[in-house]
Amino acid sequence: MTLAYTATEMMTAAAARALNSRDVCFVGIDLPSAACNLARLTHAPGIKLIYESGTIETKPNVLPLSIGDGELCETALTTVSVPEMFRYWLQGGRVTVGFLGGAQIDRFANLNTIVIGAYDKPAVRLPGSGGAPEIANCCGEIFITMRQSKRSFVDRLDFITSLGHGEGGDHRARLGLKTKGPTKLITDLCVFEPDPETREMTVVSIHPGITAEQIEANTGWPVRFAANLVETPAPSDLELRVLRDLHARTKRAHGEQA
Amino acid sequence: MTLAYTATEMMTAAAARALNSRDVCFVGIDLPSAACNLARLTHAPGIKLIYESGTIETKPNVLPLSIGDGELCETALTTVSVPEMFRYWLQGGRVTVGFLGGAQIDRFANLNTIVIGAYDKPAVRLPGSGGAPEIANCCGEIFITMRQSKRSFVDRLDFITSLGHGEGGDHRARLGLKTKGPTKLITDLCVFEPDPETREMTVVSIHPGITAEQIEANTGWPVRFAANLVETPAPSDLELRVLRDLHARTKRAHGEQA
Amino acid sequence: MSELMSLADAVAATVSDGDTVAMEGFTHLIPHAAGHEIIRQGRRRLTLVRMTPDIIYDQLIGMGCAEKLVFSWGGNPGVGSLHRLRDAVENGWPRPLALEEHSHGAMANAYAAGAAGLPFAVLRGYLGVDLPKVNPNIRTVTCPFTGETFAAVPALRPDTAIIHALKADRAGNVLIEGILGVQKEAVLAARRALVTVEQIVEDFGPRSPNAVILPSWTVTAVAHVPGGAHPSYASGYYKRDNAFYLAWDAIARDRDGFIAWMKANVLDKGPEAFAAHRRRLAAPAEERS
Amino acid sequence: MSELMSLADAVAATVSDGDTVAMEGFTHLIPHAAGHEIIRQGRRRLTLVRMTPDIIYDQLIGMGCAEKLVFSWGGNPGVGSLHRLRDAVENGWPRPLALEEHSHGAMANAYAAGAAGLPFAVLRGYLGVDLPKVNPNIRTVTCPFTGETFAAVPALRPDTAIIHALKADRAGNVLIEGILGVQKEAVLAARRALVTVEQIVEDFGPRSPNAVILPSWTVTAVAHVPGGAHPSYASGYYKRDNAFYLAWDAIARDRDGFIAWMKANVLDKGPEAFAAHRRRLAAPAEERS
Repeated sequence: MTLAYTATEMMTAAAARALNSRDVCFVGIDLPSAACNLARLTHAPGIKLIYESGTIETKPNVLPLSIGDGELCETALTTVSVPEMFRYWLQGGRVTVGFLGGAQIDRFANLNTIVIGAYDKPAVRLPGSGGAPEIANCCGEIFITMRQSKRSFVDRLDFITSLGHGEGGDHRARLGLKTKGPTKLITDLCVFEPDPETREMTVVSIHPGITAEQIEANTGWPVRFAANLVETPAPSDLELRVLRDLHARTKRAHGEQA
Repeated sequence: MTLAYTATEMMTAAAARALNSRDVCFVGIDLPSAACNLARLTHAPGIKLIYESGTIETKPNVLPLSIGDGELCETALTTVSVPEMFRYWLQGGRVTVGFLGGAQIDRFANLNTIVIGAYDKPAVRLPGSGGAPEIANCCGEIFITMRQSKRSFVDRLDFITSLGHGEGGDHRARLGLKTKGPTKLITDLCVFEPDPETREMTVVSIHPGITAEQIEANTGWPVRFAANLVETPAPSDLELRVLRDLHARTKRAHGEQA
Repeated sequence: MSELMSLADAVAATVSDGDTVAMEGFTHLIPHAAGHEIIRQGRRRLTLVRMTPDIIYDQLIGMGCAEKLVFSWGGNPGVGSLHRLRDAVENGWPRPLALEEHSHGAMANAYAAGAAGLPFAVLRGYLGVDLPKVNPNIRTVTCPFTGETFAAVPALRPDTAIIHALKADRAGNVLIEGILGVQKEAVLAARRALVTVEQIVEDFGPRSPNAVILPSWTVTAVAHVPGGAHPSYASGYYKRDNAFYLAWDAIARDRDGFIAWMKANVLDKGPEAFAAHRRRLAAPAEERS
Repeated sequence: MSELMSLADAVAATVSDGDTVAMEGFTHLIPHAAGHEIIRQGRRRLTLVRMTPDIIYDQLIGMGCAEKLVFSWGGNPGVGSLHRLRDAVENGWPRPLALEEHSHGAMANAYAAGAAGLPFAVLRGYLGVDLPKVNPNIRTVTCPFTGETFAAVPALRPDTAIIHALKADRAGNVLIEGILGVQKEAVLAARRALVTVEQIVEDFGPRSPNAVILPSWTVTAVAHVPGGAHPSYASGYYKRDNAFYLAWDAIARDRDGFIAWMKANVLDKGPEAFAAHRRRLAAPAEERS
């Protein structure tokens, strides 16, 4: 029989499946971290995980609560300075997949993590860009994980923090970028991929039990669906067991903060 | 009684005396290395020695035969990469005194270590610049040690490898440099310092037993002598004992190559 | 040559009103005790520089020490917003806070350029985004060989850099190990540097020949403050106080609660308070350090 | 992921006629065995890149492998000239050698720029000197904030980087320790990388968390060649053969003597010959490594 699962587990499994053993991932905390380690502990044992705190080839036994948890350094092949991380490893083109997310996303997968409202008179001041601008420019491709809602999937961003496909089409190429940009947008409802021509993010796979109407009701632009639309395979029992063990270990290590 | 000494020992002692415990020195091998370690083992125990191989605060027990001898690393506070050495330590302005020398020098202490004759049709191809161009630009001041002869102390350089006082006067300042450039030229016959106005290297101190005529006979330009010319104090017994012990230890460690 | 001083003397010797101060530490080794001392000494009009302003700068900003923030990510990691930072930016309380906002890559490169004695840093980034529209310090340079355009930002050259490290030796040299962040670059880029340490040792003893060490002549003052990174951590000494990061959200949410907490835990206390946190969160020495 | 190969296979897989090859090692860890293998395989028209071309490039140049040299100091350290390099430059024997000449600082920055994915490096240097007059690859950039002018040189992006290191582990990761030189930057700047090592270990074991390690996915081929740095040295394994550096001056002084020596000691030998040098010059393991 198949175990019941949560929307977050579905997102995490879908993201993990997109990774393979040849990938070098620039990992953020929370869901991307869970997805990368799930991949490492299941079908992609050779995957290399890099966190911006400088830890290279880290194999954490529990998930980090912060980008610089001691666990990441203690289980890493080595740890370099942050300037070296951004210069030699990220900008040097060593990273195949970078994970991003944000408070707002548009149909071309541009992201906003800086401000809601006007920059100099913010309605809501968000944390800022972190490494997102260069991650979006320098990683071979970008996977975005976000929960869908009309508040976050918007027709127009208040501020562009990191570049997706810009205004679409060959915008990235016109800016001189050779990297692919966002190739997957994984949500709690479905998976989007860029249209080959327009680069607009298009639904290619819908999670089990989710309807096209639900997706449209939670998206701030008219959603395009791929012709060969499929259903996302539910998380397997193996994926769920490994992921839940990982979270359980993390809870034991960090207590209720995990 | 005072021990007899060689011209090289006189040069080495004169260079060592110009250093103090607050100095951070960018050291080359051979005589500069002997002078810096003589200073460290006598009146300047706090002096910090840096070699371009990346060794910081090294305290070699024997003189290195190469800029990257293991002894330098084994006795260093730490060893950094060569790019870091040139970026953070030399260009970063951390070095108070740099030592240089060369095949040719002119009256403004510009140096040539690249070619005799035309660059593209060389009469003699010399080793090249090494770090001299940036050492001459970035160190607080420069000490030059060279044996005098008309062949090496020339009216006009065949090639400018590293900047001394350029064409003299405020040439360095006009190039935007805030560092002092060559403040001492220590030879086997005497010590030169730049004239405060013209910046032409001027004899300020003559080694014992050396005449002005000898100096003129071994210099390729009309030599200027300072008004308050003094005699260089001979190497003290202490200086000679420490220096000779250092060379003896070096010979024991390296055999006949030392 | 660095001098060993009390934290109070060290801060008094290195931080003045109006200074540009960079307090670094990337999750690991955040110099919280030094931040508290700056607050106790009532410093004002500081320009605060930090890649990841988190609780340490929420406290300084909420207590009115800062007039400007140069940063690339401001939040309570894994928890949420910094309420004091947002109150200053959104409502000007207790005073307005000017922002100079960059990306992590730009900040890291700007520290490296400062350490390298260059006035600017060059990076591949900022393409197709809005930050250059609101930050006049994001400009461009053209490669003289390929004609490509790259982003340029001014080097960071703070008046004072403040970091927390594991050990200093008697000669005043400082050892950093584990997650290094930008601390070495911040110290080498600054005019003055203050380092708080967990431990003073006679000599660092056996170590990698390439250990990350700041020689005493690159540091102004060293202060021995066990636990001085709390609620951040010091590898091999104590763990990160994750519970405190969560608790901070409620503490900082309203102005009165924040002020009351700061009075009880910062203004009325001294650096020795940090030792108790270290004991409470003591970690076994790491295998590899 | 790096592959463990014989030196012959590793050189065949990474070096072709006409390639730009950087063989680095700053006094310590110079990859002499790999240089001999390139000579045995008869590579031609190589552009050789190295900060300090010494005996290793004197041999490659004298055997006619190179058409261009990119460098900043070419000599026999502490001994004198490189006779084969001079014969090629002054007399075109065995073939003309084009020179692209820089300073150490420019070369080190150019490798770092290559590793960082930038097409150019910026440095404070070359003021008031003649190298920019003879090297069109020394240009300038202007700081967009201060208006100051700085030297710019193209990034080094060799087709192949070749270094010698102390250890590789079974996974193909490479550990460098002691005098690091520009080896890490050369490998990260290159399209392909060949690393010869003194020792293959199961696992690097206890080490500094900040040990200088090249992950296997940055290296193309690893070859186990004990003694492979001779006459250079490998810290903790064997000492520098200072006597050989002195002897080289006579060996390389005339063309026939050089050719005879190369036939007897390189063409008619294999990498295993280096193990004897290691035994002869074996050093006690260093306290700190």
